Amino acid sequence: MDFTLVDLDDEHRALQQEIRTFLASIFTPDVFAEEHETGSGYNKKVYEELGARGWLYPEKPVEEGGAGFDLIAQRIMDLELFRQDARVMMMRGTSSLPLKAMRKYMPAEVADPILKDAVEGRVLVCLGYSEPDGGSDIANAKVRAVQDGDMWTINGSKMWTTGAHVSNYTFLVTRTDPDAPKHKGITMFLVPLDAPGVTIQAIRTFSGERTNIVYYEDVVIHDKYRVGGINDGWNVLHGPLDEEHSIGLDMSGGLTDLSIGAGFCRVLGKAINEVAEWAHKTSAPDGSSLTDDVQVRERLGAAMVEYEAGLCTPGPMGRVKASDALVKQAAALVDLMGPVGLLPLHTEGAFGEADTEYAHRFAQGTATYGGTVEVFRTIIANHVLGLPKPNYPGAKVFLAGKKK
Amino acid sequence: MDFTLVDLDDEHRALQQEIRTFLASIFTPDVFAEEHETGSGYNKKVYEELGARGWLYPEKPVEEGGAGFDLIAQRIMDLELFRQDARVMMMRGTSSLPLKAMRKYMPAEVADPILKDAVEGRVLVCLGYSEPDGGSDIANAKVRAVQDGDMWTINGSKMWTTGAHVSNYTFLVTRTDPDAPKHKGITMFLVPLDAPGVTIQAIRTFSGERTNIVYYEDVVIHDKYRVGGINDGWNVLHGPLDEEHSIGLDMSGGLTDLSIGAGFCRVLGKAINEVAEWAHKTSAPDGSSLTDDVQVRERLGAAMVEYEAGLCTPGPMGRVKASDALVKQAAALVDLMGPVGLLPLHTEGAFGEADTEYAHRFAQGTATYGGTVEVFRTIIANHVLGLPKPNYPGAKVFLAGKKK
Amino acid sequence: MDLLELRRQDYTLEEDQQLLLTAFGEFFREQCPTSLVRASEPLGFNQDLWNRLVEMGGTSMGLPESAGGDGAGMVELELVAEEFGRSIAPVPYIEHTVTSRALATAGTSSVLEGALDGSHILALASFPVRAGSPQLVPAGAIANSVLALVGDDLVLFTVDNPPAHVVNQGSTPLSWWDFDAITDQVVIASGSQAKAIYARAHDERMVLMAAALVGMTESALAILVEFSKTRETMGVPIATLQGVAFPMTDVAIGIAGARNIARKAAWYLDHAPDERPELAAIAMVYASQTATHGTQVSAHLQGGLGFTIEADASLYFLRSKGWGSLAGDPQAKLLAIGDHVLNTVK
Amino acid sequence: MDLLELRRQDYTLEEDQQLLLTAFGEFFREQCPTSLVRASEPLGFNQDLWNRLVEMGGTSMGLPESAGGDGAGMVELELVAEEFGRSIAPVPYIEHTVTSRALATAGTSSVLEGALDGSHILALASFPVRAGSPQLVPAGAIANSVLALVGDDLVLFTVDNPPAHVVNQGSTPLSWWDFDAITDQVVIASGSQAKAIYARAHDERMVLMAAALVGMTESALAILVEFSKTRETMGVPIATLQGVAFPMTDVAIGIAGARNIARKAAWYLDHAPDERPELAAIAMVYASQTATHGTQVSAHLQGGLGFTIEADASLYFLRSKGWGSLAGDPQAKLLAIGDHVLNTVK
Repeated sequence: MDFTLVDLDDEHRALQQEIRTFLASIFTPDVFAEEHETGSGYNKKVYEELGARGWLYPEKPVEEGGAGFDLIAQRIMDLELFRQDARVMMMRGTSSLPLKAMRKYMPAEVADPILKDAVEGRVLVCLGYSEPDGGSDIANAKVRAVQDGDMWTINGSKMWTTGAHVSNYTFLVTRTDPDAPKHKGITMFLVPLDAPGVTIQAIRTFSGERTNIVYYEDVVIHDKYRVGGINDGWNVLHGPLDEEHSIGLDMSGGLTDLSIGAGFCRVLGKAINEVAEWAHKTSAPDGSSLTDDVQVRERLGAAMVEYEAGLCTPGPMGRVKASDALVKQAAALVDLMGPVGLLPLHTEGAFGEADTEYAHRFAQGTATYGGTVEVFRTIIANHVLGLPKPNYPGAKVFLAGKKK
Repeated sequence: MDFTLVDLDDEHRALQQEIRTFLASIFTPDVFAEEHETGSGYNKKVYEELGARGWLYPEKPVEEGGAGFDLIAQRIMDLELFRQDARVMMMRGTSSLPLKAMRKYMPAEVADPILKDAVEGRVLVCLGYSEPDGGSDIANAKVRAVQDGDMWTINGSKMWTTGAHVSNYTFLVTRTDPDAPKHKGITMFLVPLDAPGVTIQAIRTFSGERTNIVYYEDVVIHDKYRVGGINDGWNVLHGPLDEEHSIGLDMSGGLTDLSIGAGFCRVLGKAINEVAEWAHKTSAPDGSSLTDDVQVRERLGAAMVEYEAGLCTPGPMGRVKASDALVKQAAALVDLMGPVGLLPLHTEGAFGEADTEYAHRFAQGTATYGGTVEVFRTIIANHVLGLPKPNYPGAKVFLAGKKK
Repeated sequence: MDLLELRRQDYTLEEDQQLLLTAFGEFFREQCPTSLVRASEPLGFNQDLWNRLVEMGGTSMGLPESAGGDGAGMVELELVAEEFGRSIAPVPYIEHTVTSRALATAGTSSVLEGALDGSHILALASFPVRAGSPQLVPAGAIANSVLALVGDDLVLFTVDNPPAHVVNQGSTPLSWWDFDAITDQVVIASGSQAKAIYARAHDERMVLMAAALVGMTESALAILVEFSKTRETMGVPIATLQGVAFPMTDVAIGIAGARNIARKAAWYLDHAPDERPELAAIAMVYASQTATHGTQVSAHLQGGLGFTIEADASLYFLRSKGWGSLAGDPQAKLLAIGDHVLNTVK
Repeated sequence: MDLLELRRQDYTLEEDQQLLLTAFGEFFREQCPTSLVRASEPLGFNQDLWNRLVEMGGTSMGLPESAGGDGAGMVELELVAEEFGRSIAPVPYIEHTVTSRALATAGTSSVLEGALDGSHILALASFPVRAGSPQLVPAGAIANSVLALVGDDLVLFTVDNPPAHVVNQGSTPLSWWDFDAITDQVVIASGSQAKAIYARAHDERMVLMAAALVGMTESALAILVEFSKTRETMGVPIATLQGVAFPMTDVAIGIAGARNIARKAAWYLDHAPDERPELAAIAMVYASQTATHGTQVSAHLQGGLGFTIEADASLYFLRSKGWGSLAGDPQAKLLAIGDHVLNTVK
């Protein structure tokens, strides 16, 4: 076990300084203003500036357009990005999944130029997984792709295609054999979003994020955009999906988060810090200091316990725990602040950055992103506790079923 | 709406005085000592004394051995019994269910003498419903009853037959047609527990109550003990079971509890009162008074909110709410009292009657008695929210299914 | 507490109460669809709906006949508040009602005429006034007068133009009131009478807000129930999964209890205000817990959809705190409840 | 708090730590079946098991080599505590360990020899001594000496015969100690040193108790998991119902986090005691919540069976509070945690 502060050598210390200075120079006020306005989780300038230095995916080797960062350097970068507020970096994470599949399953002459642009920040790839009535049941995809010689014609619509409006391609789950068992009739494509017949419609969440419905009407693309074999989409998906769902055992010497829930905990941590600051700067109706208020101290303590629990719970279990903790504690902290806790950023009298008010809205999404907490509870029940699977009509193609 | 204190007329006031005095005379220390020792929920002297006055089932008309109490008089009796600690009255409630079925489905010449003895406190009837692997799934009964002329031979075993060791009869669910659909092959019997082949084995709960496993080995009884038609047991059961599950709409002008959960709330109420007394009589480690301790005041307040919620939630919903409230709040109150909260009645330094320590153990049973909270949640989901029923292999014979 | 009280607990509504409930239920359902709620954001006030509510008697019913009102009690006002909350109506029903009742109790007739016809909107300050610290006042952005406690005096502050609206999570007409700067101040009561009227107004606000949260949560649950019957996963309606059905059941359980407590608390305020002084706070605390949990469950179990502003679930979720917080921190109210328990065993 | 610390969070055990965990896991599994736990009720002490634990080095490992011990750290002691709790072993492992370590820190050698060979059992008073108010002391019914804070002094109270056992819900060797009446009192430290040693001992007790509660809850969950796979309702194993599977999942989630926090807190006590002073309390609070919930779920989801004294589920349920309460009221600990948060943003 090791929880020591990392003792940086001169090289890493210099890099940390360089990263900090550079990020401060590119994360200008207009970047935050734009993100606050659009909720796109993306900023052209930031991505291209980072990409130009190989810092968009710095863990990749230099020959792939990265910076060959070791684990310490990667951690430095992650923390410095968080210092700047990582919201605009969201699409980087989204793109990273299909990039791996493209490298593995597409012919190099098709994939390489796209990968180069993506790593350099000029191209984004979004995920065309869910459908309007599909829930987390990806293998239930109904979007049809029909082959005609070298070309495919795509029809249907996808829900929750976050970043479609700023992306160049979507990593699309299509149904190519309606007669085969659900998960054996799926093919993956990399669909250029500027193709005729593609319509993108905005959906806004109440945390201010933007996502999209994407309609595909007789969209014709070349077979070269196929990712992996025909009807082999389920296996192609495993790569990215497993990555999304099986973050668990630590091989990094404690330099990576225990789960994707750590990101949720940081949002809770900011709210906790804000409420603590608020308690210092605010006096009770009777004029006394809130830092002496037993109920203030108690609830900050309770929130801290849940923060720590979310941070220290590993893998899929941490993803569920952190979401539950954020949902419950953000609500409790809003209660504690009272009406001021209802005032969002940039409103008269809002406290600080209004991190608590934001956390309360943001929390709800964390229970759904990349699979609901119920999906993950099912995965934990089957794969951690080893409980028998319920025999639902569609259970076999359920996400939780794939690890059989 | 009406929440007024009942303004008793002279007659009721006199009755209240009479009941209070009489109960005080029969609930002698040895009654409590015996109950504490046996956990039988029964006391021979108390039952016979009450029965002799028609006060065991005072709501029944005089000609049936009751006292023809009106609703106010019944409420007076219930509250005065609670004042004495109603634990020993538990078997009265248990017996009351089969008595109704006997009157309705048995020939008078068989039923009447038994009913007379029961109402007068000389005979108890317990419930032979559950089986070792049966859960709440009564229609799954495996205990066999085979007819041979006027006689039936019974084989098998029943679990959770509370009061079997003090009862004269058990109201038994038997399987008489193994080939028919589960709930169409059931017959009810009133089995004399002194019949050869009946063996009663004690089970103790950690709340100090006693229940039993009852084994039936070639137990031969006369057909006159059959309650209702052959293979018609499911309908016979509805009477008592519906009563057990559908306490809801108030026809009593607010003189009856909103749900059986009210009884659980009284146990919580006693614990709350005890902790409040304890706070008055105890000083904190630093010598200050616990009544000034914000966390003491806060938790008493939180427990009071849950107590009120359990009391005010009607019907099956109240049964679930009250159990949840008791389970969670009893645990919280034990935490509050610290080690003293772990000391049971009659131990050195235990506080008062150790109501809190008892509540923590008793609470667990309330989540199971007469159908688990999960069974009731299912009933509420289907019958209050109108949600579709899951299609389980055995769902049709599930308790929750009976109200189709 | 006395566990042996021989007291009725009869929740049955009188016929006229049932009619009132039905009438206002229809009124809000017809006059206030969620499209109107959305159209009234972010201010959270719709003048036209307010005028119709005045016509319905929504502003006069709660005032004594002596003050030109209809003399309805808290029970009736609570029933209306349930329907008001069910439609999350963008009108200051609660603030205006409790404040005008407080003025009537104090015998202040000056602004009551305008209060009766809805032209003069009244609001209640949540905390005693402290020099140099402005307050966020519920309905303050549309209120002509705000009632506040200043030392031992109950003071009515009146302005020509209410302070600018502050956008907030619940889309209610919040605004900052700097009482020091307001010249039109009228003392309407002093000493113990002032404190009593102020405390009563807060109790009434808690009970009506509890009722509104109950109605709001019922709406949130209703849309989830419909969604769960039609939405399928793994080939079955999600309503058949206990992981979905049980949380919905727990919300329904919370609603049933919270409604009864709110109604019971209203009855006590009408008939026996000194016998259960903590009941209004209990109603508020439990309704707040029920709404926090219920609207969250409703939004979450509708999946990504429930997280979008297009979904009505978002309207209820954002108001569970956006309305609930306006009646004060629930946790803080536990102390007074606990003190009551401690007093009853003394 | 600093959310940007560049700190490792590596929970990987060293090989020797893994071996230690395995060795004590086997020891308790073989030497302490639940039949022995039952046979040791109500006192909750088994002399034979205690002797074997001494042979295993259970009493010496935590003492510095200078004091004749093996110099193990809190991390190692925490791992043993997990296995100790998993078998709910009727021996005073926690009380004896933290108290003997405190004596060693204070440089008291007098009773340490007896502590090393287990012949002289040590316990720790939960509260500072107040004249005229006896205390319930964990392991007090079998302890030869109890360490307690008296004013600014840390005092070791020794008796020939410990006070009589008080039967309690957790079947532990609780007894009332009337410190005023004890003549054999030795001051082992004073002033700030006394307070520091006392506070450290309590932190160590919280971390070891947290570990024990984690192990206990894992045992409770394990028997439920097996039950749920075989027990059927409505024709399916109850484990396939989300109403059963999800609560079990939440217990597993709680265990995974509580274990990591307890281990992390132990590491900080060994390597950086001043950097996260609130972590021991966090470990205790979260483990207590996890055990309260987990043992309740285990008993309840086994139906009536889980409510009987015959079922092992009852052993864990009764000890979740019976052991957990001995390290102090979890709610009260939140205050110190909150104060730490407030201090870090100052």
